[in-house]
Amino acid sequence: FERRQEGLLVPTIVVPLADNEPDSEIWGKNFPREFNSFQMTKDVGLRTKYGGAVQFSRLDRDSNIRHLFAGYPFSVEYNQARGHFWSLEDVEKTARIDTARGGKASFGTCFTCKTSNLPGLMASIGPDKFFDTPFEKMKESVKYPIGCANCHDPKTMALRLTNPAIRKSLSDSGKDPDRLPRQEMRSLVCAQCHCEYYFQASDHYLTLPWKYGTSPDNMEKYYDEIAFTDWTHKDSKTPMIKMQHPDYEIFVTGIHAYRGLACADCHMPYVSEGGVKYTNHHVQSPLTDIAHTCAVCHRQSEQEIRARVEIIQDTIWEKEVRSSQIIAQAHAEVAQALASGVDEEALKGVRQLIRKAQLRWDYIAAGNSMGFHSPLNAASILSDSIDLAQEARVQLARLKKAD
Amino acid sequence: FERRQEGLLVPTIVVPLADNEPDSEIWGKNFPREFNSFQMTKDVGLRTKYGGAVQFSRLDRDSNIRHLFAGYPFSVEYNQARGHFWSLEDVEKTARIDTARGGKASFGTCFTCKTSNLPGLMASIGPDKFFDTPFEKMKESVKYPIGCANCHDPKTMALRLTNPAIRKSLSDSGKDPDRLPRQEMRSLVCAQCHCEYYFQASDHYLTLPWKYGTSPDNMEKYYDEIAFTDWTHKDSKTPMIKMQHPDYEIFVTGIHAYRGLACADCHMPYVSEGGVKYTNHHVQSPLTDIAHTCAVCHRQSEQEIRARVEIIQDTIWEKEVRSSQIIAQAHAEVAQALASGVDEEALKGVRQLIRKAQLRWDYIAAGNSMGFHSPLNAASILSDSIDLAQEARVQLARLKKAD
Amino acid sequence: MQAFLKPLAFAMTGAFCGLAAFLALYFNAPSYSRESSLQCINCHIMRPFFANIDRSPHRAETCSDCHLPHENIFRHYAFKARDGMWDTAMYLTFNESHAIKLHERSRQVIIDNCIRCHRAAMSFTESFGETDRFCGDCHRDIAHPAPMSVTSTPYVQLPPYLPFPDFLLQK
Ligand code: HEC
Ligand code: HEC
Ligand code: HEC
Ligand code: HEC
Ligand code: HEC
Ligand code: HEC
Ligand code: HEC
Ligand code: HEC
Ligand code: HEC
Ligand code: HEC
Ligand code: HEC
Ligand code: HEC
Ligand code: HEC
Ligand code: HEC
Ligand SMILES: [Ca+2]
Ligand SMILES: [Ca+2]
Repeated sequence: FERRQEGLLVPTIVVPLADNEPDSEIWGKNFPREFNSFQMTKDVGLRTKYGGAVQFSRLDRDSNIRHLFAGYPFSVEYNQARGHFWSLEDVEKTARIDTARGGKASFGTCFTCKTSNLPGLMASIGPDKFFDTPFEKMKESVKYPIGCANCHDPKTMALRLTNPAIRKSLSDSGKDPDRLPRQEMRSLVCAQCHCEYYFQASDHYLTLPWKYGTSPDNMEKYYDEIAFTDWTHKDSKTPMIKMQHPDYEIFVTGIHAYRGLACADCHMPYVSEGGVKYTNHHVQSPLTDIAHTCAVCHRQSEQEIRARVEIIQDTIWEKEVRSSQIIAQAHAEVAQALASGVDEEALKGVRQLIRKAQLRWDYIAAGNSMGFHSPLNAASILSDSIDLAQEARVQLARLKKAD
Repeated sequence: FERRQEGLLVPTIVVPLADNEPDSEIWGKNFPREFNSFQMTKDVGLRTKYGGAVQFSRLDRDSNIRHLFAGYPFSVEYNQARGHFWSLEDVEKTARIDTARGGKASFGTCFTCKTSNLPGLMASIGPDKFFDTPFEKMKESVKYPIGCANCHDPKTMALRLTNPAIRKSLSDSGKDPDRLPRQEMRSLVCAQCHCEYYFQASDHYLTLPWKYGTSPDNMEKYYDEIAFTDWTHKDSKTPMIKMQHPDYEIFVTGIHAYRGLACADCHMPYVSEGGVKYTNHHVQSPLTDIAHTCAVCHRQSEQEIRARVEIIQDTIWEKEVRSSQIIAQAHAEVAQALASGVDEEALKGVRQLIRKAQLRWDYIAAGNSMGFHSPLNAASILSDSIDLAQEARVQLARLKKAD
Repeated sequence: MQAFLKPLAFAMTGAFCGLAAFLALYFNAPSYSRESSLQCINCHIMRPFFANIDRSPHRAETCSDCHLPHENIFRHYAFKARDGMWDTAMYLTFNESHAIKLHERSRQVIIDNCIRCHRAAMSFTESFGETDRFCGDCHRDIAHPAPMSVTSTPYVQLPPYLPFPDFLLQK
């Protein structure tokens, strides 16, 4: 009657798991609660003010984005992320790598963050081959979306890092990827994929630009040092950098990280079902389950907590759209200058400013949580991007005057 | 029978207090602890990274400020604030209202926030006369710096609002200044003076621009509606607005206000001396006494708390200086344009942008706590001021090209 | 037939008393009447709250010192019965929320108890209305610091469920 036995349950491994077992369903035999909650990432019902599992096109939400990515597949299709269940289908179906729909053919590297086959493939065919094989070819040996193998050691269920890119970055900075404190691992397992990356030109290796640090300035220093450019802007011919979801890099500068929280504290909270406690693997926007995520530390009403998050997000959204608007103007004004015969050499400085401005805008726009992970830092970076884009327009206006 | 009445000890007033008694020392006879701690605002020893009681010149800390206030007394002398004890001496000694040292003669209105004689004078000579009498004349009947009479009712020691400007703003917005919740009063007693204000041109009445609200946009809407200008900039001839310490207006947008804190929670915390706990009246930077101010709610180390505040303040300071730099450039570029014969009419739009940009910069620069009271809001307002100042420079550069 | 009835009745009552005694002991019934934290932590979701108190300046205080009214014996048990009923109902139907919220009536009981013990420190400032604010707004971590949920102290060692009331165990 006092549900005493509930407190004493220890997880037992019944069905033995092969090394790097890709099929999460087999893992689920041993851990039904984690597996069932994991399957719920299939649910695409809930939408919050700026996030949630509903897939909508980001190109429609802010029309400037199409101009900012002119000449790059992100201007063709770019959606808000959904649950992990859809990771494989979404990468295989996106127009971005479908030459028929204006995309650019890609390589096995895209699969690094989309499938639980990854650890197995890394062991079997090795990174060289995996990263170099064309995407369409690698498709054949990839069967499952993100799964237990991405984050867990089948023997001990301990968290482990299976993504080679983050393992390399960590060891480069003197850390042993297999011997990190548990609370750090509860963030790093997410950082495997929720990070800024680029494909090395030569061998398409997935690499993280973390050499000098994870702030926009430090990433820019690295990209400039290796003279890296993702694409040349169609209209302004500016050498551009594409930022992808630097969620971890932004999060570590926020108050929650400063006070010792990990991604899992809000995105994979403890829940008790029928008295048994386990980690909820339904990874989603925490605003859909405030009672389990925030109320544990913030004893205010759900309405009060949600309202405060939306005040933060509204402020960041307003700056994000204003920044993309100015950058779009800058690209257009350079294009006009080119049409009216301004010489290339003179535009070099203006283009540098546009490259810097868009890198910073994208760092926040591609980042998730609409600034909540680190509100002051997000506002400060967007303020820099507005400053740089306007500086470009001032110098351009002067240029036209001078000639 | 619930022995609750024991707790409702009414303060034993031993030495009777005359109505509006200006001399705090007499109040101190009844409340020695509060009075002794209040006297400690005399202490000018402690300096924190951006604040503290040490008086230093703000014109030296950011050299751009002199250009931003060209043609206005704030470019002559503008210091960091010190303890309440010095309020009277500092206003009487400042060059800003000393015509001999480049200041501009002022009125009794300056004394509204500098002396415990205020309630008495309001009762005796009344606001019309008080606000209209020249400063040098009113000096004779002002003897004490800020004191108990500014915030307390001598009969019940309850908090009360003695400043006519805030009483008027509150009643205009439908609130009764004498019947407000205690926790709100623990902020409003400070808001009496730590707020943006202006002198009404006609009768020098102290007035708060709160009609449409307390954000920079709302204050601007009010100032534009009454076509108010503090001064015309010496170089760019722009009609300027001077913001003064909108501490309350900024604070109410922050997370601490959102969670129900008042100024007194951090600036006048409880301290226990022996068995008795009382309100510490040594109003100062909370970073000089983290144990009593922050650590009650934030059980982290003092070092950790201070470091986080400084991360916030560094971010805001960097943006504040960048914004003042661009605004100074904009003023200079307009001055050059004037010298090279650009017609006045064309400059109207550019000047509007500079006025807007500097109003927002000043809203944060004149505000205290270097953004800590509301970090995201401060960064967002500074970002707008950078945006507007650069937009002014773009339009100006285009102007020169056109003629 | 009658001869058979008597021993049957006797056996029945014996079995019944034995069962009742066993149930009472198993459910630690005696503990429910007395003032000890052990009675509250019979329900395992109350254990994280005990874990924090056990490691706080209030380790000498029992749950009921703060959570039950102490004005008089009637109000004490009336409140306990009412609160207890609610909690038991929620508990048995697995309806407890992950981050349990305090009822308003319980908040006032807590304020009264804080003042009951800390009257000395409170004597002066209390008369200026500190009490209209919840002590826990500032003393956020004095009792159960965040993070606080039914699962927030997973492996903390707590006193075992005692099948026998402690007066039997005291050597
Ligand atoms: C303090 C709680 C907290 C922590 C810790 C946290 N997040 Fe978030 N996260 C949020 C909130 C709140 C949102 C906004 C959800 C929304 O707008 O609906 C969010 C949104 C997201 C989203 C977008 C979800 C969507 O709706 O599409 C992703 C992806 C994400 N976080 C990943 C991470 C990663 C990776 C980490 C660790 C590096 C992390 N989060 C740490 C609270 C947190
Ligand atoms: C380093 C890990 C990683 C790599 C490599 C990666 N992605 Fe993603 N991808 C993510 C994460 C994390 C999300 C969800 C977060 C978001 O969309 O903001 C995502 C989301 C997506 C989505 C759904 C949302 C959208 O953008 O429309 C698509 C489609 C996608 N990726 C395609 C690709 C393609 C194509 C490639 C190869 C060019 C690729 N991904 C490489 C991590 C990665
Ligand atoms: C995105 C990374 C990720 C994936 C994918 C993932 N897990 Fe986990 N898992 C975690 C984290 C983080 C924890 C918490 C670990 C901790 O707190 O020590 C966890 C904890 C667990 C635990 C420990 C008991 C508990 O609930 O706290 C089990 C068992 C588990 N996961 C099983 C699974 C299964 C089965 C799958 C596949 C259906 C899976 N995990 C997929 C990240 C993941
Ligand atoms: C193996 C790569 C990988 C790992 C590891 C990973 N993610 Fe993701 N995540 C993705 C991809 C890819 C998507 C986008 C799926 C889609 O839209 O197709 C995504 C989507 C999300 C979303 C959006 C879901 C929604 O409902 O909007 C959230 C939130 C999220 N991830 C958080 C996390 C957190 C927290 C962790 C660590 C506990 C984590 N992710 C670990 C690749 C990963
Ligand atoms: C494990 C504890 C914990 C969890 C879970 C948590 N927070 Fe926090 N939160 C903190 C701490 C600690 C602070 C810093 C202030 C303090 O020390 O009390 C904070 C600060 C905040 C702030 C004020 C700082 C700012 O950025 O404005 C907001 C808002 C906030 N949290 C919202 C949330 C939301 C929304 C969630 C759920 C998605 C959440 N928190 C989950 C512990 C937590
Ligand atoms: C959450 C705590 C907190 C609250 C509440 C708060 N402040 Fe502050 N205040 C600070 C901190 C921290 C500083 C920065 C001190 C420093 O930089 O040395 C500060 C600085 C100041 C300063 C400048 C002090 C100096 O060093 O010169 C003034 C004036 C001030 N606050 C007034 C107010 C007013 C008026 C209110 C209410 C409207 C208020 N504060 C509410 C924490 C707070
Ligand atoms: C509405 C209240 C109010 C009025 C009216 C007011 N002040 Fe102040 N004054 C303050 C506050 C609050 C501070 C401290 C905060 C700060 O300096 O940021 C201050 C600080 C000062 C200081 C010390 C710091 C400095 O700026 O050098 C001087 C000098 C001063 N005031 C002069 C004046 C003069 C001259 C006038 C009349 C033109 C005036 N004040 C009118 C509220 C007021
Ligand atoms: C800047 C405004 C201000 C001034 C000036 C001021 N007080 Fe206070 N005083 C307060 C605030 C705020 C409180 C807290 C009221 C509450 O919490 O109800 C307070 C509380 C008190 C109390 C209640 C007991 C306690 O300590 O909490 C006494 C007595 C008191 N003040 C005496 C004085 C005396 C004597 C002086 C002059 C030396 C003085 N005050 C000047 C703002 C002020
Ligand atoms: C009667 C007007 C008035 C009131 C009421 C008032 N202040 Fe001030 N305050 C001033 C003036 C004027 C100064 C600047 C004194 C100087 O530099 O000469 C000042 C200075 C300060 C400083 C800087 C002290 C230092 O050591 O750097 C702080 C902090 C401050 N006030 C906070 C508060 C708080 C909190 C309250 C309410 C509890 C409050 N003030 C109420 C007028 C006022
Ligand atoms: C009466 C309680 C209380 C006091 C006193 C207090 N805080 Fe807070 N603080 C909070 C609450 C509540 C939050 C919001 C997060 C939460 O709900 O835990 C918060 C959030 C914060 C945050 C995170 C939000 C942000 O802006 O980054 C910082 C930093 C912070 N406080 C610093 C301080 C400092 C410094 C002081 C002392 C000058 C202080 N606090 C005094 C209750 C308090
Ligand atoms: C029968 C199991 C059980 C026992 C024994 C028990 N509780 Fe609870 N308690 C619960 C449940 C279930 C809830 C959550 C009720 C809800 O979510 O509304 C709860 C909620 C509470 C709350 C918050 C809700 C409220 O009433 O304000 C307090 C405080 C509390 N318990 C204190 C105690 C104290 C003190 C004792 C010992 C006298 C105790 N509990 C004994 C199961 C129990
Ligand atoms: C020092 C006094 C004190 C003692 C002893 C105490 N509590 Fe509490 N309790 C509090 C306070 C204060 C709160 C409200 C915390 C808050 O809401 O910030 C609380 C809240 C709770 C809640 C509601 C959940 C929450 O976090 O608000 C539960 C359940 C609870 N206590 C159970 C217990 C149990 C069981 C015990 C005995 C192990 C106990 N308490 C002992 C002071 C105490
Ligand atoms: C049953 C009596 C009792 C009750 C009820 C009680 N306390 Fe205490 N409290 C004590 C005793 C005894 C101490 C001294 C413990 C020590 O100093 O080791 C103490 C210590 C404290 C301290 C100083 C310890 C520290 O960490 O600073 C604070 C603050 C405090 N109590 C606040 C509260 C609050 C708030 C409440 C109401 C939620 C409360 N108390 C309820 C008896 C009680
Ligand atoms: C405005 C915030 C605030 C509120 C509300 C508040 N306190 Fe305090 N209290 C404090 C501060 C700050 C201290 C620190 C005094 C010290 O450490 O010298 C304190 C100290 C104490 C102490 C002495 C602790 C020691 O170390 O000696 C006790 C006991 C106490 N409070 C009990 C209470 C009780 C009971 C209530 C509710 C009636 C309450 N407090 C409400 C801010 C508050
Ligand atoms: Ca990239
Ligand atoms: Ca003004």
